Amino acid sequence: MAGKKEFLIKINLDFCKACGLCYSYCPTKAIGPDHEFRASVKDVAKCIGCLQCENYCPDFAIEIEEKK
Amino acid sequence: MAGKKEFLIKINLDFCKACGLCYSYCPTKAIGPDHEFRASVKDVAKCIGCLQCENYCPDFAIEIEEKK
Amino acid sequence: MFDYSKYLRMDKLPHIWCYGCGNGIILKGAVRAIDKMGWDKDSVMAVSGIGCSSRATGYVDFNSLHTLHGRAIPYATGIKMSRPDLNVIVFTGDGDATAIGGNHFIHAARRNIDLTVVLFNNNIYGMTGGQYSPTTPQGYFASTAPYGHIDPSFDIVQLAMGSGATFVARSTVANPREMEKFIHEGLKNKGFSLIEVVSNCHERFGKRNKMKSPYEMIEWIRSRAVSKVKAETMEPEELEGKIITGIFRQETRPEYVEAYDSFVMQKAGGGN
Amino acid sequence: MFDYSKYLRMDKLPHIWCYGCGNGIILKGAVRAIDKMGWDKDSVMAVSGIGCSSRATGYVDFNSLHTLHGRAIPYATGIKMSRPDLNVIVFTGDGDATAIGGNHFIHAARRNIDLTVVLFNNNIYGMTGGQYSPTTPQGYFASTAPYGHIDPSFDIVQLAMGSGATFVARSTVANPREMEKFIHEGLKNKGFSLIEVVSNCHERFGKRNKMKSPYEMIEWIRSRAVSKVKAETMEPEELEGKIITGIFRQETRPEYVEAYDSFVMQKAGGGN
Amino acid sequence: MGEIKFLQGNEACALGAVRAGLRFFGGYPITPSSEIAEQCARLLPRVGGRFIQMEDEIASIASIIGGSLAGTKSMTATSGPGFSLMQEALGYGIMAEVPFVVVNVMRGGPSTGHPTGPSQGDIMQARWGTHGDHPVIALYPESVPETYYEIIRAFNLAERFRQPVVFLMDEILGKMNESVEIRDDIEIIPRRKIEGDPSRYAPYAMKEDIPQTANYGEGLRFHVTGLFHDETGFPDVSGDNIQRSIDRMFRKIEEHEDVIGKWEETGTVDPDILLVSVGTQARSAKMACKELNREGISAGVFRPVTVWPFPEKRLAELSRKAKKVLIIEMNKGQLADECRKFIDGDKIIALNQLNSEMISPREIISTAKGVL
Amino acid sequence: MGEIKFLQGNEACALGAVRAGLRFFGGYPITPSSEIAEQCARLLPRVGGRFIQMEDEIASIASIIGGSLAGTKSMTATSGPGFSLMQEALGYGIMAEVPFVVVNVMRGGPSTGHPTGPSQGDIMQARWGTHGDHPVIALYPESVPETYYEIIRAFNLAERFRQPVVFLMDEILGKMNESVEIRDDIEIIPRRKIEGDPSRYAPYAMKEDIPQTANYGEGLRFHVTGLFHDETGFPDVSGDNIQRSIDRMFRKIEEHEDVIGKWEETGTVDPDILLVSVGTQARSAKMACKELNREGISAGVFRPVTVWPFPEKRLAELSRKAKKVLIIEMNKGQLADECRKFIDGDKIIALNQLNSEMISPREIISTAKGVL
Amino acid sequence: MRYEIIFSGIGGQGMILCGKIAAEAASLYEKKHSVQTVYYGPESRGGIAESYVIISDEPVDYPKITKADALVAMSQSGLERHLEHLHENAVVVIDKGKVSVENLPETFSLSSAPFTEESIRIMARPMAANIVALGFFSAVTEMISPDACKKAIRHNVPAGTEEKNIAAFEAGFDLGRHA
Amino acid sequence: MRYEIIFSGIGGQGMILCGKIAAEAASLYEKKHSVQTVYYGPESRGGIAESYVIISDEPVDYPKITKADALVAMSQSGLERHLEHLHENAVVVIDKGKVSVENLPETFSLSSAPFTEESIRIMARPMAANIVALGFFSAVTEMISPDACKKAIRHNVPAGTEEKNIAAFEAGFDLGRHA
Ligand SMILES: Cc1ncc(C[n+]2csc(CCOP(=O)(O)OP(=O)(O)O)c2C)c(N)n1
Ligand SMILES: Cc1ncc(C[n+]2csc(CCOP(=O)(O)OP(=O)(O)O)c2C)c(N)n1
Ligand code: SF4
Ligand code: SF4
Ligand code: SF4
Ligand code: SF4
Repeated sequence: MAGKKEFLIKINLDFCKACGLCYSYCPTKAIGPDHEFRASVKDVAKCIGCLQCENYCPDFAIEIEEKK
Repeated sequence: MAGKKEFLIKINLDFCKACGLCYSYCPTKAIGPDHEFRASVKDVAKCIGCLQCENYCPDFAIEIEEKK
Repeated sequence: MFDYSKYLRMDKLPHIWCYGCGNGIILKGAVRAIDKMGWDKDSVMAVSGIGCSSRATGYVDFNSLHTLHGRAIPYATGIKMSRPDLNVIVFTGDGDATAIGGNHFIHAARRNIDLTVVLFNNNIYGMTGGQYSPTTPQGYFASTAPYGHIDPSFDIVQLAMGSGATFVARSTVANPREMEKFIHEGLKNKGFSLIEVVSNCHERFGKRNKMKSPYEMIEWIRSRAVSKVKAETMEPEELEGKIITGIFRQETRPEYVEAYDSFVMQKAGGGN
Repeated sequence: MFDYSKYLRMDKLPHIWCYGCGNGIILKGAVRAIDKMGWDKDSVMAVSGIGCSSRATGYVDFNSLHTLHGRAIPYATGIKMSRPDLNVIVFTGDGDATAIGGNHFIHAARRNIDLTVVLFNNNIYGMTGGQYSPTTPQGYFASTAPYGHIDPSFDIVQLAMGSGATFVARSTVANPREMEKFIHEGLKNKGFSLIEVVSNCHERFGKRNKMKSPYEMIEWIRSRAVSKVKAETMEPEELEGKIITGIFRQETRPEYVEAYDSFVMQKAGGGN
Repeated sequence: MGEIKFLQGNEACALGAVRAGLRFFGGYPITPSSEIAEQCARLLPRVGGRFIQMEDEIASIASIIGGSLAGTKSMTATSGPGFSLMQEALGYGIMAEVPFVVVNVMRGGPSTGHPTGPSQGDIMQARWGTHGDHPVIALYPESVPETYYEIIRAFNLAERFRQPVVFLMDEILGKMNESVEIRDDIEIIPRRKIEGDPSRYAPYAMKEDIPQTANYGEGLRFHVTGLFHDETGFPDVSGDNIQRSIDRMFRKIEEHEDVIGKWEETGTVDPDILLVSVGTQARSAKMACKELNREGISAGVFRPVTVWPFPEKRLAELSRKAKKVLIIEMNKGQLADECRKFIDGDKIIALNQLNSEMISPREIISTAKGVL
Repeated sequence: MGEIKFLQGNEACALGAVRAGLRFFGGYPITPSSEIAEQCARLLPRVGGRFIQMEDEIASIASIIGGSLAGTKSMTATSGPGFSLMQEALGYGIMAEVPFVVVNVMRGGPSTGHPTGPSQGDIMQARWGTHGDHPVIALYPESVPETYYEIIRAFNLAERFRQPVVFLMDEILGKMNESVEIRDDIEIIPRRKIEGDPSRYAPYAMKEDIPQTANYGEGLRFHVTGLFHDETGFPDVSGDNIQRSIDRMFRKIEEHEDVIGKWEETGTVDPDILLVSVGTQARSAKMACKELNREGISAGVFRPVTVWPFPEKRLAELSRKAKKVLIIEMNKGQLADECRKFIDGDKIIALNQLNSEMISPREIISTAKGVL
Repeated sequence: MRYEIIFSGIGGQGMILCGKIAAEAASLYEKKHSVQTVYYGPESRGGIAESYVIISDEPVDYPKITKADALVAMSQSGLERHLEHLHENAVVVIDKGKVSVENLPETFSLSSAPFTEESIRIMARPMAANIVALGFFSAVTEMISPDACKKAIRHNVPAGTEEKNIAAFEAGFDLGRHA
Repeated sequence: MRYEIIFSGIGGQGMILCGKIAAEAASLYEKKHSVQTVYYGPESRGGIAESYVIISDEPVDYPKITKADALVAMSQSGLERHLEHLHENAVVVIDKGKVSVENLPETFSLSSAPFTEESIRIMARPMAANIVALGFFSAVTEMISPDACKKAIRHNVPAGTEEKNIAAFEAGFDLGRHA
């Protein structure tokens, strides 16, 4: 089906330092801050796989995988 | 008299190291080497005051003065 | 999905860099660029000096060497002279490479020895607490510029070109994909390659200059970045304070060790 | 007739340089240029490093300082920071200023501190016996290049410009009057001035390269000198091995110590 | 009584230096000394002085030698790696007899070592780091107030003897905060102004072995070089001149040890056990000594403030009377080894620790009791 | 018997080094060491090695540390001013335990001093020049043939102990010509090749206190740093690790003094007067000793070849039996002062000279006679 | 009398400043003798960063901790690392919610309050938690008077932030008085 | 037997090479022990540049001059400077015309010939005066055989100049035999 792609957002909280870059750059706000400002998934369906979060995360803490 | 200028060639043999630059660059060969290759006046009348020798002498050993 | 764990010493993570520090973004770009080269990890040699950025060598699963402040390039030069088959990458900072290490930088560029230098330019000495570096912009504050900074900055790209580097490029952490591409181009060059990446240090630079968060700093960098193509259409006054990005030189000249082997060793009758 | 004795320590002559060494020609040009400035001798400060050329400071009747190999420029920087009213001239060699002293050279240029650097470029390390320098031309011989030299050379003019110098010129000993003029222009510039003078060392360079006499070497230099204006009309291939002469940059930017005094001291409320 | 300020050691160093007349600082940052540069950047332009951050440590020390020769009291500050880089120019300063101060805030070495850890590992380097035979003056205070006053003394000694002075501190001292009473009555030796006939002026003409060198730009156009030189400042590498020059340079310091030397003696007079220690570590020795005294043990502390020249005579004297000499250092025993030159080896007990922590009073006490 | 060559000291140094396996030289010229670089530029490319003239001495030593870590035996050569500049990186070599050789052909110092004059002024610097506590190996031959063989031993020691070795020469030795028999039967310790499982490899795992570090690019991707580090090579600045690391680095050298130490004893056995001297100066002592012996005076010569660690035990032993110990040096008495640590001060007579000339046999003889 | 205090935490929490303020307060405004020393890791941020304060009636010789009389811990590791350095009846002050206190020896005199939370409450940021903690410490130990602390705070915090920090101190002091 | 020779001159005259050739000749080709040491000033050119050669049947300890048995002087200062270093009946060889010998003690065995002139005569350049002098020295002292010297010359002069230098040596040797 050539429909909308779906993605998995993997966040490694052991690495995340709560810098906020990923969700600042997320264009759809699929991710956002948790109570300690670390990355957390807000609405996985909104993820369009642009990889902005992955590009900017300085801590290898977030990965986007396309669901197959 | 607006005639030909005349010059004095002063050579300081205590400073001269016999490099030969002055007489190599002298266009009229007013100066030339002595037996130990130091500068010596060959024909003072030939000097045209171009100051080539003075410019190139690395040893402050030769000076050209205009006769007044 | 890119598998960073292939190239990283995962047991050393999280790294020591501050939250949001651009160093991590650059390290990522470098790793992706190296991956594109398809090199055997054993053939890759990562060398760094001293500074926050220079800690990068501790995280990559290559041969790695953390040297002295400013001296990464001469160490790397010796490695290349000893093992020309190694792919030698230098991770360094603006202080490391252009303050104390400035001489080594220009001489390696002159020789055109095959090193790829990825220069993390955060415009400050991060590790020692925010003293001004040779690239701190005028008018900004640093711990040793409490009244505002007066030194003119190096244009590192100009410096590298004036010294004879054969590949020279500049990008920023605001454009990770471009940076990755430039690093990749640099790695492909057989000779001295310099990729300057303008980066953010909100801890030591930003906080003193009204940019408290990594995001603010990266956006400040983005706001000043102008591509080389665009810059050519702009007036000098408009370009003041701007960061011109792009590949500035990409040319082929004999590489140093190759020249040594093909000329000196041949003449001496050595060879191997 | 120019009275050199006004500026020289006559009791120190003859100097230690070899017969026909270009250093003497440059020293003469420098003295004449200084004379044109009409400065009080007490206000002139001559600083040098180590090398044949750096012995120049011993012969001039100014305040004079013979420092360490490569370090003339930072010593001079300290002098200028201490006494901005002194007219500080640096006499240095290609090895002194661009090998071991390369970093100081580019940083002083970057700062645009008011030093006039007269760089005696004889393309070799004279004093230590003829090892190659960063400007030894490729293919020539040196005591450490017994099979012919492979290093690309620095273009010192490019290096100074890439670093931010505000006055940059090159002449040769084959053209003493031009040299004198350029030094004079450099002295007039309030900021960092570099005058490179290509010179002859037949003892350590010439004799190894089929040029036994000072005259032969100076003529070799002359044969390679091309004025900037002429060079602009020539093809890159034609320019290979040539020495392009002329004034390459002459511009006005705030001088370092003046900037310090007018900005930092003012803000700090110091001043004097 | 003067104003009391609560200061960091590095800050006191900068403030004291400015008080002593510092007007030019050229430096390069390095942990744990950077606050000295930062304070100078802040303080100097307020008093008409200038600060510059140079491109490296070599340039830094070169710049202050130039600054000093041109008449301005000058200083730089660094730590181990930078101090190593400064060695060549430090030797130049000694050879050309230029007054200036180099601060070395010691951290853990060798090499990059432990940048944020304290150590006393550069004491022997301060004596022998540069090549060739040369005399050295090195001071090492124990507290923030002493830092303030000793840095002033460092400048005074530099001016008086025309000799670079090495000012040792350690990471603990540099980063420590304590109160300092800023007294008004401090002697400051000003930079000499020399006058004379330029045509006959000899910058290295001596008065009691100390050269009478002027400042550049004040009318006497003299020459300075790092080569051996004669009275006129011009090169002279004749054997006689070399021998004479080095002998005189040593004499200049050795014959003034009464002025240069300084130490503190506390605790029991002529003690059975003498504790020897320098810098912050000595404070631990002092606490231990008090406790030992309280317990009725005859113990005293000898603390050199001037580390080089080492106060050998006095320490030898005290050691003759003591049963044991316990030398306590945050290094492998550099001074303990040095003391073997003049203290009976059987008496010396070296207590050393290199784990980035000061040796505690408790350890000192138990070692002292163990050896008596 | 091998071929006999007539060689300059500097040349023998280069030839011996190449024989020992030198294949990379990074250097910067300086009188009186430059011939070593020049010979390496000529010799190395003939045997598939490489030479580079770096931009300064710091770059030179940095380059050879890199070269050595990448598996190539490496060396640099310099003189006082350059040796001072190399101190920081020399400390790195000691800390990171990298085998290489640094030659210092001593000239007159301090500072630029007397570039073409001999001296023995850098002996203490060789011990203490870099910051922080650190062990040192330094050798110092007396003749051209000994230079050839000792430089080979320097490389062997470097490889065996993974330690930079300082090779001292002096201007006289560097520029002197003598014949050398090039023997065939010389032991060369090759660079170790280490194999293992990359995922578990620890470059600083020890065997008798000596790290088992591989070469870069041979399949074990390890990390090297100048920070204190653990067995895996990664930073570890815990107090325990620092203490352990430095203690072990010292042990590595101290416990192998039987292999590292080397000296020569000539003249009367258990002499009344013991002449102590190193390098070319010792040859003058030997001539003096022969003359004294001829005159029936009980005299002997003790000549350390390994200067650091100093052969203290043996010299102490010999000194106990001697009435006087005459220590002869072209410096202000650096070793004489060192010897006070283990020789009764009353026995020590220091004979020193700094006029750029060797102390002659005549002076030694007359001093010896004067003190007996 | 020699009183030893450990202010422990990680980089960025401001425990070095906190110790400096305490020591300065004791020294300049209470006319006691005091010394503050520090410990910090080589990391730019996030490593250990703490300080030690000695307050005494006499000049302080040894400037480090022998046995601490009090510990203010803003991080779990900062508590655990120092348990062995404490007097058996030392005062232990911790940031409630951030630091948990299972298995703490009974002999310690433990008190806690949510310093970080309080800071967020007052200034919407966690930054002043150290000052809140100092206020709390001042109240529970009475080692340093609040007045002296407030003078030292004004002298040490960045210009413009004085009032906020004084408010944070007072909030902490209040929490302490009611603890 | 220990024989000490001074080859003295100024930079550029080649007296360092001259000594090296003599010492190598003695060592490699005459199987004696020999050492050559040098002295040169810091000037690039024109300063003192000379060498000392010790030849002995036994290994040479002290490599410098105690009392020289012979002096070859190519400059006036090179003669005068060394008079005090000579044995009272030392051989003194000088370049006639360049060096004058007034007031020389009678005990010396003086011989001279115009080395520079001879060099100019043979090769139109003064450069080989040192080799001429060596030939002369070899003939008058018989310390080193001409064959050994010639081997050492071939080994030490720049490639291509061997024959000219041998000719210079022989010219000097002839002058010496007839001196
Ligand atoms: C010889 C020496 N001098 C100074 C230092 C202190 N030092 C460590 S890192 C650094 C500057 C770092 O700046 P940069 O290279 O820009 O790296 P960053 O930390 O900003 O990434 C300095 C001055 C040192 N370690 N060694
Ligand atoms: C630290 C140090 N390294 C090396 C030297 C040796 N040295 C003296 S002059 C010189 C090079 C001189 O070259 P250059 O500056 O070009 O001057 P020139 O003699 O050619 O005029 C060198 C390497 C030194 N004196 N100090
Ligand atoms: S960018 Fe990375 S470190 Fe930053 S908040 Fe997102 S996941 Fe965490
Ligand atoms: S140029 Fe000068 S030194 Fe050369 S020969 Fe002429 S006068 Fe003599
Ligand atoms: S101090 Fe700056 S450069 Fe260093 S890790 Fe933190 S943000 Fe990055
Ligand atoms: S060696 Fe060369 S540079 Fe030096 S004085 Fe002689 S000719 Fe001039």
